[in-house]
Amino acid sequence: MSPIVSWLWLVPALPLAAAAVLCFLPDRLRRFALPLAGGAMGLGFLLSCAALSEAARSPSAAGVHNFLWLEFGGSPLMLGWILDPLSAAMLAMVTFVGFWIFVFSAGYMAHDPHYVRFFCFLSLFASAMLGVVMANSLLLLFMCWEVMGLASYLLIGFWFHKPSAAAAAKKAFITTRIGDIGFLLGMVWLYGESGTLLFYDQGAGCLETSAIARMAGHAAGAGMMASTGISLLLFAGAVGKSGQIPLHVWLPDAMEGPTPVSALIHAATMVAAGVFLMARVYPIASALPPPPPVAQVASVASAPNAATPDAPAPAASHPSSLPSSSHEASVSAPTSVRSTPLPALCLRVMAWVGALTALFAALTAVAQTDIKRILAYSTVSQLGFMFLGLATGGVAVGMFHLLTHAFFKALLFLGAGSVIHGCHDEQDIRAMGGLRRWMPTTFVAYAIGMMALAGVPLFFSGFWSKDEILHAAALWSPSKWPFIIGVAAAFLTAFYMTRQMVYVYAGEYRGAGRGADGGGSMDPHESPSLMTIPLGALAACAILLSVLGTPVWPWFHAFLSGHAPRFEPSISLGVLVVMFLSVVLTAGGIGLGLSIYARAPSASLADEDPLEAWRPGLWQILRNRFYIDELYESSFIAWHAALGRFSAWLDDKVLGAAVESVRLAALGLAWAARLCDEFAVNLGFDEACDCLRQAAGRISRFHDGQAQRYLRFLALALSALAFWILWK
Amino acid sequence: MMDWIREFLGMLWKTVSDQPDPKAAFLPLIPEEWRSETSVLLSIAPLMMIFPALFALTTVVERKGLGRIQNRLGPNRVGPAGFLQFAADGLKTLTKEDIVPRAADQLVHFLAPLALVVPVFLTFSVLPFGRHLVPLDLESGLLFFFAIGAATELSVFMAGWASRNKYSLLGALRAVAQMVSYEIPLILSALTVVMATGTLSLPQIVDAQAAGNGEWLARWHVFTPWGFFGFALFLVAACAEANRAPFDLPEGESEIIAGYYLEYSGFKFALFFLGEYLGLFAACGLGITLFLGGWHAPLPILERWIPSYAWFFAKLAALIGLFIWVRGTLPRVRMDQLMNLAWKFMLPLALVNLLAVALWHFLPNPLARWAASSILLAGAYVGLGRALMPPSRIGKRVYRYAPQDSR
Amino acid sequence: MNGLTIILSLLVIASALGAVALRNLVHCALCLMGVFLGLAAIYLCLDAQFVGLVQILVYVGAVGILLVFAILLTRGGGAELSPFFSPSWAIGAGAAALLALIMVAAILKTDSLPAPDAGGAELPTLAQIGKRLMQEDVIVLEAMGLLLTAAAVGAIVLAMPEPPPKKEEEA
Amino acid sequence: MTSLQGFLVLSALLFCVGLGAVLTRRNVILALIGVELMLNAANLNFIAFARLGPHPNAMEGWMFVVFSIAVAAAEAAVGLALVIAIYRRLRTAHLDQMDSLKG
Repeated sequence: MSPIVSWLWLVPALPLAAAAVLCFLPDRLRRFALPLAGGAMGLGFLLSCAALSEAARSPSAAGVHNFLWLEFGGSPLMLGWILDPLSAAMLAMVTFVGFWIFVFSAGYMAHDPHYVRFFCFLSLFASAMLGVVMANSLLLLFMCWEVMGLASYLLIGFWFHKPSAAAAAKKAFITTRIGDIGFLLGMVWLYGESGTLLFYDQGAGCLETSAIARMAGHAAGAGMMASTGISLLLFAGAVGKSGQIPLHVWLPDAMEGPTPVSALIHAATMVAAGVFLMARVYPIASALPPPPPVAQVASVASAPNAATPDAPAPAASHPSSLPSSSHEASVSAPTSVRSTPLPALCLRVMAWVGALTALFAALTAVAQTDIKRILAYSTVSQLGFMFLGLATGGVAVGMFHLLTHAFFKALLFLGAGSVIHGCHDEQDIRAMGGLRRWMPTTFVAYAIGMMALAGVPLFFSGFWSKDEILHAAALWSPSKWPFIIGVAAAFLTAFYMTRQMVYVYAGEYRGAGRGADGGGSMDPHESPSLMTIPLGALAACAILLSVLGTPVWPWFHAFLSGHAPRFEPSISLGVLVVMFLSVVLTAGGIGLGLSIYARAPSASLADEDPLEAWRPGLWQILRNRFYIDELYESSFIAWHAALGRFSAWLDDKVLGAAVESVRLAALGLAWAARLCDEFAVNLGFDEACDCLRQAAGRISRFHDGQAQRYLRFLALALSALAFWILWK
Repeated sequence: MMDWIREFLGMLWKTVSDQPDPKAAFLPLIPEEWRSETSVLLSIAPLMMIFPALFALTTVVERKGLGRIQNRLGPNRVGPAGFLQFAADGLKTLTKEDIVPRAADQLVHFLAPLALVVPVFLTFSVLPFGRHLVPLDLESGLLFFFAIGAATELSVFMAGWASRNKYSLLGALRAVAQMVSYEIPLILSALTVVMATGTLSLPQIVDAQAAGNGEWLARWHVFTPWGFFGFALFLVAACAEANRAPFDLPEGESEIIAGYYLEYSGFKFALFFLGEYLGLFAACGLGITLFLGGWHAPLPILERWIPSYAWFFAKLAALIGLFIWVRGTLPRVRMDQLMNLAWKFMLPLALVNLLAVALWHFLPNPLARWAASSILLAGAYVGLGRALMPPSRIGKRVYRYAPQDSR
Repeated sequence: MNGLTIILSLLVIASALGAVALRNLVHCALCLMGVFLGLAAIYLCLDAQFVGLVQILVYVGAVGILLVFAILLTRGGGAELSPFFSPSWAIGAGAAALLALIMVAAILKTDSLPAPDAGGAELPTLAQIGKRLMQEDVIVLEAMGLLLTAAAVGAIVLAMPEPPPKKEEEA
Repeated sequence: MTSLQGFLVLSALLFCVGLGAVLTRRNVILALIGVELMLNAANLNFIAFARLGPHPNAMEGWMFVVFSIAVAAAEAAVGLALVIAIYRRLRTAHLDQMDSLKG
């Protein structure tokens, strides 16, 4: 184990320490907040780079450091951290993006009275996120996961004096809790199955072959293996955290928090933690039951196209291995492991959920007018893409999109923050316009981010990562529908981003008349360099990252799967087809967007959207996010409220009546007791007291306070005693 | 008869020449039934002669010494250079009228001087004056000394109360309070020597201070840190016990005229005077015994040529000279200063001194015990002194009423 | 009992009677000192040197002084005008005399007193007493020190002048 | 009469004289003087038995007297302080006037 592994704990510990210090930093020392938090992140980034180079040198050997946390009776509970390609890449991404977002925040939040608190929360969040990334124990991961949820809650509700922010924070917290119940149950089940929560522990970890085989071979009922159940429960947690259908409702509302928070937590890192979790537990999620005895295989294999989860298959986790195996549909040779490679149930669920979320969120984004909400739905959509990629193409595909998305979505959010800042806290894109002239730097950076997101070919990282996902989906054997849905979502992505660009940056400035109650110039202005430099850094990454994942030189895939990258000048036909398709899609989406919106840019705030004019009904549905919130409101929440009302009624009328009757009974008893007391006990007692007092009065005459008189009696008694003793 | 005279002279010679057991040859001549009484008488008589004579001499020397200090002549008329002044004074007091106030408590008024002088004479009986001159070798001689010394307080009270005079009573109460207060540091400082030597017997304490074999310097206790401090404390406390300046508040002529012997005259007054001085001598003798090596010479060689009692009386004379010097030099303290000095300064210092002597006893290394007890005592002295020093209010002189620019 | 101790005993009894019967409190206290000194002399005669000297040091030097101070502080120095025996004192005197009679009679009559040592037993030396105090009885000695300290502090607190009463109490 | 009996008689008489003082005198200080006399009588008993008993080399009697003297000193200090405090409050030192505890 290299020394960097044993020092890896410093990466989350530094932001944690910074948070602890910031917690007590008085406001007059606010100038030290950024150096503290940013310095901790910068140091963490340097350490992460060292770790990344270490991991890149030997990608196949994961460094693990486990230690005993506490013991329950006889069973030890171990925690630990891990340095493998996955965690190394995530560490570098989180620290890098985090660092630049910290810098950006210093400019964005400069005038906030709770500046120091903000950095304290941010550092706490960063520490928890880093902990999630490098955890080698599901328990440690869960703990950091929950701390992350707490930090998210605190930051969404950072402006808690706004009722909407407070409500959004609460909503985010509660909604993710629903998923976390699944996570917790899955974790407990996993512990019960494998006896450990460590991922890798020299062959004894729960992600290593023996435990996987055990779990995959253990039927849990309802036709599922234990591994399937566990991974589905863990996926529930991921759904909650990553805002997938049906738990996506909190993520758009979370935009009530400050924009750097949206960039860091609700675009780049925390929401991706769900994807990361599934990537981490991918061995469980993709585990298939062991092959049945050979004699049975022959009988089962005779039934073609039977969707038997018992059928063995190699872990088809790499796109490069897919083309060779995908078209060998049915083979009857009983000796080798041949059949339709139907993936594990969990992967199928993931693929469907991801694809549906991608399309649904993209549709919703089309009809939004809040700049951050559009980006939020876009995030949901892209997270769906990631799950789709993870399910169909394996860890590398999903994770690559996660990384590229982190950079360009952070860039987009920061750009949006810059725009909001420049437009004096205006968030409605209809009130913007023409900002290209006012904010050129922001415009360029935003455009790069937008093209990366939309998948403009060749130079932008988003193109390559999304292309891989589509490719993997196209080759997915169980169904072609996720691919089709993904294509539609990709098209819509290009469309709504174009719409947003046009609204914000083209045409004339439409916000001049709004909110001009205060004095001074209400013209938009470019943001300070403290905010534009992070934009530049992230934009550079959004472009440069594409180098790592092209089909020609798939360094990232090789890195994650643990072998040396090799140069592949020849690209297979399937890849080219999909690439061409996505170029067409992007061009179509952008072109459609331009043709609708750029030809006649809306001149005033009150103009209705062209799409609204075209199909008002559909527009209303999209605009109201398919009425999902309302659906929840009228179903779950209404049921809940009804249950609450029933409980209140029960408490008030049934239990309350019982209590009341007890009270009345007690009152009656007390009354009787008082009567007894007053007329039976007291009279007798008074009489006794009187007797006693009179007697005492008589006796007390002997007690006249004359000490010598007492002593004389004592002396006489002593004499008598002496006499009796001596002459008895 | 000739035997008697010869043996008596021989006894005197043995005493003077520092030989052991001077009475051994003389006592067998006495009839059996009178022998022990004679022995006692032979021991007491020199004390009864020598110390009153020393008192007489001291009065003259003190008056002359004070005169020199105050830049005047002092007594110079009676006898050669005025040295017979004491005889004139003695005759005067003997022939003066003995006045007893009518309201006084006659009996107590009469008993008070006796109650002072008798215990003071008793205290001399345990002091070792020379190598073989110990009138009463008690096992607990030191305790005897303090017990008898404590009885003098009662006589002072008796004198002050029996006179039926408010100045007398005030003086007596002041004196008693002062003596009770200073008895504590006195006893505690003497206790250090008891802790170091492990005995209450005064001759044994003196023996403990003899020079060891081949040592050129005697082991007086005053040569140790705790002994030095103890001796200083002892001297101050003894000075206060004897009601001498600067602690002579009970007499305070300017305030209460003469304190508790205001109403005494003639020979009773002379007895008080005698008692005070004898008390001082006894305290000095105890100090010499405890700290200054008793009758030992500072250098053991000298003991061979000069008799031991000469050393004792030389030290006594030196201490008396010191007290005369102090009386001529220091002004009288105030009552609160007196009490503060006793309870807040000397008592803690004496307790620390006990700690120091314990350290001295238990540390084997001579250097270490020197250093430890010195540092302890110096620290306590400096710390207590600083803590008790009243805040200094010395500033530039301000003329409140004179015009500032009276040029 | 030799002649000296008989004389001392008579002196002690006389002083004790004086201490309880004299009118003037200071005379009583001085007589009490006589008792203490006489007892100390008796102790010395009984070879109890240490105890005798401690008796003088503590009783005459400390308790006696305390007594006369207390007498003066309670204005008891002069002759008392009011009756100095409490009412119905005869009962008390009678009880004391009766007790004295019984006890003296019992002492003279009894024959169960232990026989004195035939002689030859070593009396404890001062060094032995010191070792005993510092080794076997050291706990008792420490307790005694604690008791004396507590008594001194308590006496100071008790005898301290009370603060002047507050205005509300006067009203 | 043996010498031990003589001292015991002296002790008994001393005790009863002290008791008489406590029982008859009005002044509190006299009562305290009586208490001291009684304590001294007890001490004399200890000394007499220790010296004239069968074991003159045992030290218990001596020890008892030493501690008893210390206790007596403490008793006298507290007792006299109480007397002074009471005198300050009641302006009297007479026992028959200190009767505020009467029933």
